[in-house]
Amino acid sequence: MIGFIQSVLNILLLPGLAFTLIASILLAGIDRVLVARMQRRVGPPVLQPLYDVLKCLGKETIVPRKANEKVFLLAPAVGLISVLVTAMFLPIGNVSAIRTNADMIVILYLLTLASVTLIVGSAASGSPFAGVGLSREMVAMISYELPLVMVMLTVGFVCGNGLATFSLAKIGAYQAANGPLLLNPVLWPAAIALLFVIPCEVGQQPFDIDEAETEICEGVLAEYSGKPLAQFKMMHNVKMYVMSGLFCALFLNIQTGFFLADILIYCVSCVLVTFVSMSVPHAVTARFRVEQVFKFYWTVVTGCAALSLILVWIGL
Amino acid sequence: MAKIPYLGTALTNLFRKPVTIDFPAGEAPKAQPNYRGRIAFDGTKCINCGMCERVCAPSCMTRVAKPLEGGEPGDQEITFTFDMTSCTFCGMCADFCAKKAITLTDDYMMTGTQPEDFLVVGKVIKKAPPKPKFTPEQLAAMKAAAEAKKKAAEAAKAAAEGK
Amino acid sequence: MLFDLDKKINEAIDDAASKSLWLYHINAGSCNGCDIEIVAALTPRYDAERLGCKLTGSPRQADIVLVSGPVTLQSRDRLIRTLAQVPEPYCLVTVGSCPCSGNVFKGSYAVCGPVDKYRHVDVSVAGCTPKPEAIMAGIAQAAAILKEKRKGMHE
Amino acid sequence: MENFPILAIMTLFMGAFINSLVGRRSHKARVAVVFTTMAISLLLVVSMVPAVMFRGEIITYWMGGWAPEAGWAYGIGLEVDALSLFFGLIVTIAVMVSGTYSFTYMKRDDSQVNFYTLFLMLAGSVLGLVLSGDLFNIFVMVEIMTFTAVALTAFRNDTEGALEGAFKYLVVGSLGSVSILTGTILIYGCLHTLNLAQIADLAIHTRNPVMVVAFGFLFVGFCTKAFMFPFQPLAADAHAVAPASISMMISGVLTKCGVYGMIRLVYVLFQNIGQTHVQYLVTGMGCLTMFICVTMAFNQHNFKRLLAFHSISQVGYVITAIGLGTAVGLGAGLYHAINHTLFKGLLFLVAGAVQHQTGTLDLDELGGLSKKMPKTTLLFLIGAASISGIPPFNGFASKWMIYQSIFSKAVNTGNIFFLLVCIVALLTSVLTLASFVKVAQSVFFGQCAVLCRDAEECEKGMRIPMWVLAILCVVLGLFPDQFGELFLKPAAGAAMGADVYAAAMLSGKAVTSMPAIYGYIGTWSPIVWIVLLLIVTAGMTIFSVSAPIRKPEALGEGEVEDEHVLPENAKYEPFFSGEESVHSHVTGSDLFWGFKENWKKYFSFWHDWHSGIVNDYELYGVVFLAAALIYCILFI
Repeated sequence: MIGFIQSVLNILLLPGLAFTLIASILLAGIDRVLVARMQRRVGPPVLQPLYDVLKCLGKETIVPRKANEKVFLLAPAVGLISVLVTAMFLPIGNVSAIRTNADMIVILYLLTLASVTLIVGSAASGSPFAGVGLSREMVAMISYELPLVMVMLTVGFVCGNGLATFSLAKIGAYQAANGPLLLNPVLWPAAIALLFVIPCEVGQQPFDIDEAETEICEGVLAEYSGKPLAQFKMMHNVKMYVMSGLFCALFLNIQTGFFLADILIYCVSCVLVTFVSMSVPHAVTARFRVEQVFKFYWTVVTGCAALSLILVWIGL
Repeated sequence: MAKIPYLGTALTNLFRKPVTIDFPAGEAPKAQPNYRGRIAFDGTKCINCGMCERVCAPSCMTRVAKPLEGGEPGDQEITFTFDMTSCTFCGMCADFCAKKAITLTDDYMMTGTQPEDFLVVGKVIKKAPPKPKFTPEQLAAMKAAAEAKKKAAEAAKAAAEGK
Repeated sequence: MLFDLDKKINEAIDDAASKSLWLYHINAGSCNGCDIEIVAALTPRYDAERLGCKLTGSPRQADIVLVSGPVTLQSRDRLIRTLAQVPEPYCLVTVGSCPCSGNVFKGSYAVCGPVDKYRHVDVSVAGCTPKPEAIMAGIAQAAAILKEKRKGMHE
Repeated sequence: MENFPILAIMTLFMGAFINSLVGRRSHKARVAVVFTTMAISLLLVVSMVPAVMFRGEIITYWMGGWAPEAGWAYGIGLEVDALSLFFGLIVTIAVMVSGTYSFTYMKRDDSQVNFYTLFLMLAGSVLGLVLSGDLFNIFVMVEIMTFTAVALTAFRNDTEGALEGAFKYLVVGSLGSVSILTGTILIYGCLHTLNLAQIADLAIHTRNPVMVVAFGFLFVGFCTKAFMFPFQPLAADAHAVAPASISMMISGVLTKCGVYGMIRLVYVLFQNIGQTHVQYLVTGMGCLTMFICVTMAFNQHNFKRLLAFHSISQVGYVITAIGLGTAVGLGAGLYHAINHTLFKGLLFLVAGAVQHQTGTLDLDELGGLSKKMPKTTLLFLIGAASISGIPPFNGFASKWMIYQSIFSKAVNTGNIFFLLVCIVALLTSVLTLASFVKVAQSVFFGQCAVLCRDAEECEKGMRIPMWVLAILCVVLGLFPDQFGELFLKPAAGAAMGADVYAAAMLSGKAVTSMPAIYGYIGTWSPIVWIVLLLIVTAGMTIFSVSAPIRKPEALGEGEVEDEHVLPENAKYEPFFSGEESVHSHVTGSDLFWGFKENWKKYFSFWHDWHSGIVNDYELYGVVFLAAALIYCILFI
């Protein structure tokens, strides 16, 4: 029974729901402040994402005439839930809300599900901007899915010592045994590849070709207002937290003895990953064109991922 | 990889003070010298010649003349209203005002919700011109007397030359 | 609801309504003087993001609609249509003197009068290109009005 | 229980002939005859399941009582082990569903009697092929199947390209039949027997080149029947013109016969799946087909042609999984085979419903059907979600098992070839998702096209079969472990245990052994349900906030959806950056510009390769036959 309560508490509070929501809002806020500071301006208050989401909740929801109303309103809810459930799988130290022995594949599919709900929602909104936006989102998905899978295979293969594992618990145990994987030079290209994948997966500035305000008027979210928009914005924030959490789980899983230190290290490393992978590109480069994103991911990033896969394969 | 542009400056900016002015919290910074902002109208200098109204492109100024209550019958109280929302702040009125009654201050904070917030109103008191000492009839009479005297003088001079 | 939780949530949302202002800019035939001033307000020196401002691409996500330009004949229908597509509660802020009165173009056959004819203007910022600080002051004023509007919605 | 197999096959054939007698009188008589025959055969096959599947027995039946004498099998035998019954189940379920669907779908066509006669003969021949234990009997059933399928493809000969598609299918299909026949003749020449069990016994010992050539011929023959790499344009042309229920039969059932033949050939007859070169051949073929067909499907303009290419690429998945040679791989392949029949059948029936209502299948002309046909849209979403492997549906479960089996095979053997196969498999699933997003956007969502203005929901008679398939898709997706235990393990065991198969046939009863398939991990533990519940309730409390949802009032009857809306009341018009919203539906063909831009050369090469000329396809077939034979001679 205690085990049951323990796992329910795990889900509800710590690595689960409450922690995810707070962490994702703070992480998104810190990201915006860092980008602002890099442009030498003061930047919004750290809780700005919370205000954005609350304000959107308060606004009126307009369902356009050409939209398919049920799918239009349901898609954001499914997207948010799928991303929140993904966050359940991420371990802090070695404690994670839900534990299966094939976490990575579930995470991969739930992230795909989140992108698919974004696509189906925008398809249902019946606006031409959304049509173009969803095709760009699909191209982005095709481009980052390949390197993401290769990195997961590499890490799974390294930590499996023999039989490849997809479970984050085993990866955590392996890293606890012989140091976080980031120190292992063979895996540096894989880490770089994952760092490149994160901004495109989340839809952050240089790669947010699906919600490009200037080109296609908020593309995918052109017709969204009010509560569905709040859910999509919240999904964007939680995805940012999930992807940096995934990087920490795969490469930076430092497990000290007691839990509080783990949490602190986890938060600091999440902020660091967000800074390196999302804030710096946002402040430094402009938005990519559609086929540039595709060409960039399938040549440079896949090259890095393949390099480390081959190195690991040869048995280094 | 090609050198990523601005990466160096971006990272060093992190540790430098942001350049943002703390305006909504602090007070607004002063505008540059001789900035053409809100119009200031000095009613005492104005002689109501109307040059500013003629020269104003968006015709943002209206003049209303009303007889002054307390003054003598001929006095006028002219109210100038400058509508800031239709002014282009070109400063033509200030240049052409002979008496330099209109000046453009450097107050640029012109926001408001009602139209009244944008009106600059000035009053000009115009004294009636002094009443002439003689009424027109008296003038006619005086003129007629002057003619008569001149004619009498010429008649006398003609008589004198005749002698 | 239990110990008036929904009242607390509504108060939090009213407060958030004045802290997260998404701007949507409509150029109703302006000479682009005010447009670059609006964008200048987002640059590091003035940084409207401190008030929570962010330029959005679609009117469906707008809280504050900035209109610049004297509503030319061509842009009249488009202005009305776009304003109809913005969800309540939102504020209309006119930037520069053209939208308020048509400035030097007043009375021309191609100018369809001030924006006030089509929808009540909440805040207007005068100046032929108002300075970015003036625009930010206008936005701050609009934020306060937005809070009242949002409170009015759920009373 | 003995003669259930022959009864099941005979009822279908007898039903075909009775229908041609009785069916002329009235539609009701026709429906009665056809439905009862299908129901009886389904019942017979299902009643065999407890014996064969759960207890592992093997039912053997000798036609005409010609039992084997002195170890030599003279007569034609039917042998039903778990593998045959598994495919038997697939066949009968698909036949049942597409039969009931075509009752309403074919109502407007004339000469329906011939349709149902051919349909029942197709069903009978396919069931016969799957249950038969004799190689020549398999060839006879293949012939009947091919000819009935060709006739049914060209059934609606008024549609443009129907006769041409059927002709192409006949010509290139006969190449496959000829190669199966030559293979059978060569084996008979060598081993003097046609009985599968006896061949299985003798084939291991006789290692002469004639057997290798026979293997090559049979391999190419079954590749043709499963429309593998060089033969996939065949399927695309045939599907695009066939009526929907027949397309479902072709893609759902005929391809499975090719897969069944491949499994029998490689696991039971020659038992040479152990050699890595055979694994390379089979997995390579599967991988090649998978990738090429999904990229070809990517820029199709016809709904059914796109579905056809997808069905071939999913069959490529199945063949890849089978080529691994491990029990897990075979189990995953079989699981994906039945899932593919279910969701592909569902998608074809949805395509049929769309064609039935709007009259066209061109992706560029359709649009916005979700408002007119909401139920069909929901069915389409279930089918599309299962084929692209979205979690709760069955596609996800079987694709996951396939990835795990490929990846563990790659790790165990340390062979880089299988790692590339795994990456190609994952990439193909993303491209499948991409093309179904394209179909969803251009057919169901987006703005309503001119053609779809007056389309309304299809009749209930068509929707019931679709709901049966959709429910099966969901059920199989939610309980993969239980399904694996009950069906996959015995089927894989039967395929792996060739000696048991031979012993049962020749010398009486034997029980199939159960290999260890570590199942897919059930994440549906109670904790997951609590999480979902809590998140939903949290969501509800947030939504209690008072913010109205404004919807345009529904159109009164008689009012038509007017394009020109005054600027004042444009609140519910889509945002068009101020302009009046004209009809501008983003169709499928101009999506994914970024992706196609980079791969221009690749796409144009394959576009020319599918030239549509029969002798090109025949040429590809013969070249492939030659290459396969050379490969077999060199390596096996």
